[in-house]
Amino acid sequence: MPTLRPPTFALPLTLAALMIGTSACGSRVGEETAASGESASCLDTSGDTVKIGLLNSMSGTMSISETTVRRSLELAVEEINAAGGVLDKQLEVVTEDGASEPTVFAERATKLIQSDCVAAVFGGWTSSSRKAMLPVFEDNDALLFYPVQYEGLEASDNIFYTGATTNQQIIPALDFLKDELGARSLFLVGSDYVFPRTANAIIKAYAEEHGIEIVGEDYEPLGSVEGIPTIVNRVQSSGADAVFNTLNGDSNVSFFTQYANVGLAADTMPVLSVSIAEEEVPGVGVEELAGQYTAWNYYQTVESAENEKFVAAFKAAYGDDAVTSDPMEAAYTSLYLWKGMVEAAESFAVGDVQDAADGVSFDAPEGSVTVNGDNHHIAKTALIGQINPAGLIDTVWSSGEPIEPDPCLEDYAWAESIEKDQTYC
Amino acid sequence: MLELSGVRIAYGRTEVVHGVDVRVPADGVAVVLGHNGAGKTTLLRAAVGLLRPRFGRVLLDGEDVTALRPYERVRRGLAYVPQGQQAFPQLTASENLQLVADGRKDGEARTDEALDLFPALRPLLGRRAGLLSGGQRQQLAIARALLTAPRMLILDEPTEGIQPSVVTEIQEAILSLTRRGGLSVLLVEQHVGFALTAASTYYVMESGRVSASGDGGPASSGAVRAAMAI
Amino acid sequence: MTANWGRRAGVLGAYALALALLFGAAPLLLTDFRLRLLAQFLCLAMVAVGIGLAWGSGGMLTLGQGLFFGLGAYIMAIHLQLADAGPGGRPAFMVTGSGVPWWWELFRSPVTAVLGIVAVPGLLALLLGLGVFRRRVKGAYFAILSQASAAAFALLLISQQNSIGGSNGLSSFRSFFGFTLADPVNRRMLYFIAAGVLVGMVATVHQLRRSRYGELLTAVRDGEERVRFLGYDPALIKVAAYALAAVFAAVGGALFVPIVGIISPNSVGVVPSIGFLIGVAVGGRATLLGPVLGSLAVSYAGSTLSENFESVWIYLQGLLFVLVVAFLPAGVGSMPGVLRRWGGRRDPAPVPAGPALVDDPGPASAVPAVHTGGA
Amino acid sequence: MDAVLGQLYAGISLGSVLLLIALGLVLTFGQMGVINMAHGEFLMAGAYTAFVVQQVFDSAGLSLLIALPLSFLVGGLLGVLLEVTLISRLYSRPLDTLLVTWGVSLVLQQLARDLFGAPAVEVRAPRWLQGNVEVFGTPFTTGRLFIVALAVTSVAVLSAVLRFTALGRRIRAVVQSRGLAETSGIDSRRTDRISFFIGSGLAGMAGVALTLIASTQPYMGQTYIVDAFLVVVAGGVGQVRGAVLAAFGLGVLQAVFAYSQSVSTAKVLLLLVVIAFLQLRPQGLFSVRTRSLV
Amino acid sequence: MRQDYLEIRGLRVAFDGFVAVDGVDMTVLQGDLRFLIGPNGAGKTTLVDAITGLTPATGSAKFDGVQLLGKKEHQIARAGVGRTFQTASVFEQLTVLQNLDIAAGATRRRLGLLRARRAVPPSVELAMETTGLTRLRDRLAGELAHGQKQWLEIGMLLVQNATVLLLDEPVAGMSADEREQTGELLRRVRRDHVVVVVEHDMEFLRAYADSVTVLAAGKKIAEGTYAQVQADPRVQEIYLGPGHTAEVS
Repeated sequence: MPTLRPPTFALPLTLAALMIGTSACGSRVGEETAASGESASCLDTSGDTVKIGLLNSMSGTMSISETTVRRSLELAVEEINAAGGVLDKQLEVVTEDGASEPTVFAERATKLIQSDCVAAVFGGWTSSSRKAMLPVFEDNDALLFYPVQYEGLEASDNIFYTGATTNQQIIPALDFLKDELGARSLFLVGSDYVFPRTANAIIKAYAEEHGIEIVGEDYEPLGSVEGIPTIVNRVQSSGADAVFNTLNGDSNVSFFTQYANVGLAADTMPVLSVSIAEEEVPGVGVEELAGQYTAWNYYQTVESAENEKFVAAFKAAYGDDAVTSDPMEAAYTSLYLWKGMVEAAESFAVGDVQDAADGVSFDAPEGSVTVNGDNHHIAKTALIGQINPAGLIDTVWSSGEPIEPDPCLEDYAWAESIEKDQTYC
Repeated sequence: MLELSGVRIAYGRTEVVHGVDVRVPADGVAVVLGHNGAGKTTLLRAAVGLLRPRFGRVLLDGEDVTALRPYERVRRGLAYVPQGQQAFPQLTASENLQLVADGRKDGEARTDEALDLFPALRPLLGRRAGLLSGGQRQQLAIARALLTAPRMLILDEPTEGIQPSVVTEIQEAILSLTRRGGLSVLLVEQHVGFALTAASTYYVMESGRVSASGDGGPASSGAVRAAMAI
Repeated sequence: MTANWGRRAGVLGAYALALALLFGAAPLLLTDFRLRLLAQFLCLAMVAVGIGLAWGSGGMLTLGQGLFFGLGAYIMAIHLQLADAGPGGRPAFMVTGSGVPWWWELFRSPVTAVLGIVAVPGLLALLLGLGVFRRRVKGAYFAILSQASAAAFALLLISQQNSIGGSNGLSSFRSFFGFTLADPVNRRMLYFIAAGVLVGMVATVHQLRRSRYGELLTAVRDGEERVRFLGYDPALIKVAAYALAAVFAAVGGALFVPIVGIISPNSVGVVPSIGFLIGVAVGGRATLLGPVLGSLAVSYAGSTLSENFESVWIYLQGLLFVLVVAFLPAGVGSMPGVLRRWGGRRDPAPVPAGPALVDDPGPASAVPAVHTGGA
Repeated sequence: MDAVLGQLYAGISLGSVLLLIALGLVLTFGQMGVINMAHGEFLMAGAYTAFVVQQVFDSAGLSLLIALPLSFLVGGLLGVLLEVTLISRLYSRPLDTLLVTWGVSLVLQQLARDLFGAPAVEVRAPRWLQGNVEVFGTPFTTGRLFIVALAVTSVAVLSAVLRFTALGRRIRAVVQSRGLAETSGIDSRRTDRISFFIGSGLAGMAGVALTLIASTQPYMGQTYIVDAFLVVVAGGVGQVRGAVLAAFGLGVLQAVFAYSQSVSTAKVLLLLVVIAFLQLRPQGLFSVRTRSLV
Repeated sequence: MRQDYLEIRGLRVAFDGFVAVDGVDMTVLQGDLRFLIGPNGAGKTTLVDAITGLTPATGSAKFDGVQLLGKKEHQIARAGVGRTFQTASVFEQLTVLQNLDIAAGATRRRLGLLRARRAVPPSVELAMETTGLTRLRDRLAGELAHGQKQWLEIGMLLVQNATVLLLDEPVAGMSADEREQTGELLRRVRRDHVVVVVEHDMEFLRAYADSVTVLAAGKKIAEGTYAQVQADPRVQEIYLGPGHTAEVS
């Protein structure tokens, strides 16, 4: 090709453009950001509706779990709207798909806040999706309600955590294993990601304090099953009193099948799982799971008027086969808690809602829950359950009363050795 | 038996056969002579269906087979022994034959018959074809072609590159086949003498065209040599 | 000569239009959110430019660009984390161990970070490429190997919870080389940088394509053996394009981090690596602008469609792959030509597939082993 | 309990799974050079076949026995459908088959999601495949023994078919020289189609086997596809014995890594070993001089 | 002027037990237009493959005192040995000019590659003239006629600065006119090149060969002028066929 030479001028042009770009730059670190305060919200409360955003993975690997959360969120919206809305405004839902990708969560969260101008966003499941959204909510000064138990050690002003933090799930579970089952040695099995790793760090600190021996620790890559026989071999030869299981998702199928097949059973070496809820039970296999333990704050079998209503409404909406589980209940609850906060603040503005949050409580299906204004978690009752042959979970132990959330484990002396996120703890 | 009419063949944009007519009469033997690169092999490949001519038709026993795939032509009685002693190298000699005999009621009988033609193959049946000598592979190739009970046999330089002792064997086998009747043969050959001994018709190709043609037999040797500029 | 002038004017015009759109219209017309999205797409388009070079011009189907994208992104993320943590500080996420790994310290300085973003993936590609191309591994083997390398990289990241955040990845960046990321003005600046870098990459590829090197690369794609007999070592020619594609991917990854705010193994494994290819295939792998435009279009379509119809996008993505690659291997731009051909006479090859009836391929190895579509 | 024996068994059982999945690819990739990324989804289809059969037949044992041949049929038919509609147009562009079939796999995954829902479904194992057999004090789980047996049987049957039957001869002939096969009266396209049917059918059957040890969900195929191709490539394309060796080699190696290092780094190490191996020996363990893709 | 020559001693190529070239000796001097003939399968192409590094071989093949066997293809090419292929293998997606320019460039400095071509190198200009392709310089090589492609390949060898030219059936498929032009072309280049032509075309051979080497079944069976070779009874028997012997003699 003869003498076309655009790049020779394109290059200087590009450089020039770059220089214009960088010279017109904004604030540097340390300077006060003029913009961040005012960019906060484009929320329009003039009409008789108010928008909220639901952001869950409707596609990709996480959609298995997150679609159920979406359903209970939608159920709560319907109920609230039917009962007159929030501050006399009907809720208008904007839904987005997080596609099981943290980057998509961040992108869609930005869209919900900046383009759709929602009053609050409800959703997220994996820690990575929450971590991806966190800066978005902080930078835009918006609100996220996150409905899943997680590894703790975080407390952003812009997130309300309505699932359990570690001292409402892991620590009660350990207490149960130690006191009720008399376990003196544990084997830790988990998927290889942040929640199991953090949970196990906490468990190890706890074990050291209480004279429990950790006889093994193994991680299976998320979504993989290839290492399961090795893990089960190790578990079997470890002679542990019990197994603490933080495996997530499909790895559980392989784990429990193999576990049962090599002859291990709940009465000889019980497994306590913190990521298996009612909706996962059929996929893993009721036969393999029956008799094993779980730790949550809610089960479908919880006996309360609120729960009866919740389960009935859910079944009415999604069929008799539909089951309810802890994250679904926490999501359902999160909407009511937001409603409570808004009504206490008599305002949809983020700052007002944050200020009014402390002490807001709700008679949730799991029992009464109360928002802690300092760390934005909620006080919840811990329940240890045992999986029954019908695939539901029966409560076998309860903390009796709601446990105050302590995401940074400040009240546990033995937890000092654990490294914590300096930003929040 | 076989008729190629107005056949033009191109590789990509380059036409290499420019309108060729070749006829093989029933029970006849036609030979195509010519230098390398003249388009002989290309023409044969079109005749068996490995190439599709750009224009022109291929008739087998009066039926237009231009659009048929090679195996369909084989089932209509066309057999082909390609250039270069080709066999399935990882299959044993016997598998090479059985492959074709499979599903034929007369498979066993025909295998025997073909092996009678090349008795040297019998002790080698268990050996992988890739390990046979060129001459043995060529015999195997002809035997394999005969198993399909052809009425029309196409041979592409059957004695090229084969040790002289075996050449004679193969030539004799071909001659015996042509004399048996019921089989028409199209032969590409560089050995003019042998070619003309076998042929009832000859064609000389040059640069993708037929430059001369006529009746076979040793008498036409002079004309052929002149046409081929030997 | 007039034809040349016409073409030259056309090219100039195209560049001018692109610059006007990128630097003028987009920042003026788009909201902050859309602009951020566009910036994100531009980063992905950088990967596509590289793939266009390696695959389109060079015939190397790289199914593992996530590896290089991830390397660039993680190096940038490590630098940003350290910068946020302040001198001697430790990033917030490292909750279950103590101390910062030594290799993090390499990227504490902005200079080494920027160098690392270019050098680490570049050198790795050089090593991998030389190993593979020297042994004349090509075609499907190369594709599968590169795919396996992306898979291994993603697994490695996931297994390193404490040093690089495991499956959570790295996120929550506050600043970018001293500029607060929360400030919309700085976000705009990021967009301009991404746009500028992308234009620079396109210009580089343009220059390469018309250079002697570009001709040589095409020659290697179409006849590697032949090039060898001309006295060149094709491995070197290929590895250069492969490494450059790796660097482009890495730079795209590095800019992706401050723009999107997170990098996690989800963005670097097998699936996203193949995802990078859709845009390139749709736009036309062997053209200059095809990969960029295709990538932008696919990103945009993915974002809008999945906003509205969740599962439809997956179907569409799958069908796009099928239809474009199977029926329009030269990209959507080739549609008119293909339609014309379909309208005309079609002559299917009589022997269905693959190898011809030649036992000794001999110089047939000089015939392209891989069909890469029209130029 | 003998830990070494236990680990060896773990390795062999993983090797069997890999082998079952890769065996089909040996045919399709080896014979036709088709890089079928949707192979994993045929596996998924096989697993869902088992699920559907179980809805009809109550007895888990009976339904497993019905599901095995049926899944072969389902996988095979899907394969033939793919071959006829798309792949047959792409034989001259092997790399493009990779991309096209990737697109197909996306569609099939989403289709499975829309048909069966995103959550994993339960496929119950029959009573006789639960529990274990003790050998030298080491429990050999019967479910995995069944998979080992199925893999060994499949290899044996496939090898026998390839070696001793007319179909096998045709398949091998087409692999070695397509043109020569055609002119020997073999319909090479039909042979391709049959190969594709068998190869894809094997994937479907592997899917049923997987339901015994892993979850049945729309994305299950993707988990294995890269590994399966590595097995085929490492074994030498088109080589059954190579695939057998590579699959068991990789399985045992994974078990060794998992035991000596940790499960989570085992996979990374394994992939790195394979990549390094293929750099040293790009033709794989075994190679024949055919027109392969190298 | 120093005379370059190609010297082959005891060259042997074996595949899987099959010996394709079996101990061939051959010396070709500059200025000697050498033809290599023999029936199909005689090992002609394999011999060329071995010299150019495509096939591993034992024995010796030296040019300019440099042992070629064991070197990689591109190193052999850089040592001054160039070849063409039976089926013209030019880069179809590139123009004539680009094809030649690439061939001329193996020894260019690396960084120079990154620039576009500003002017046509004189050697390329010359090669286009020599091969008569100047008019077609901007045509895609894929669009050329068969003969033109062959000339382009020869042109590529010329600009490649190869001193040894190994041509595999350069006139196959050419018309009489084209053959003649090719022959003249070869005559022109033989003066400063060592030229070996693998060819079947007897007429072409007779018209242009200075000397002929005959191979059969991997062995050299005769060597000499056309007349000498033609008169050799073994050549007549093996190459021209048994039926031929009587009439010619």
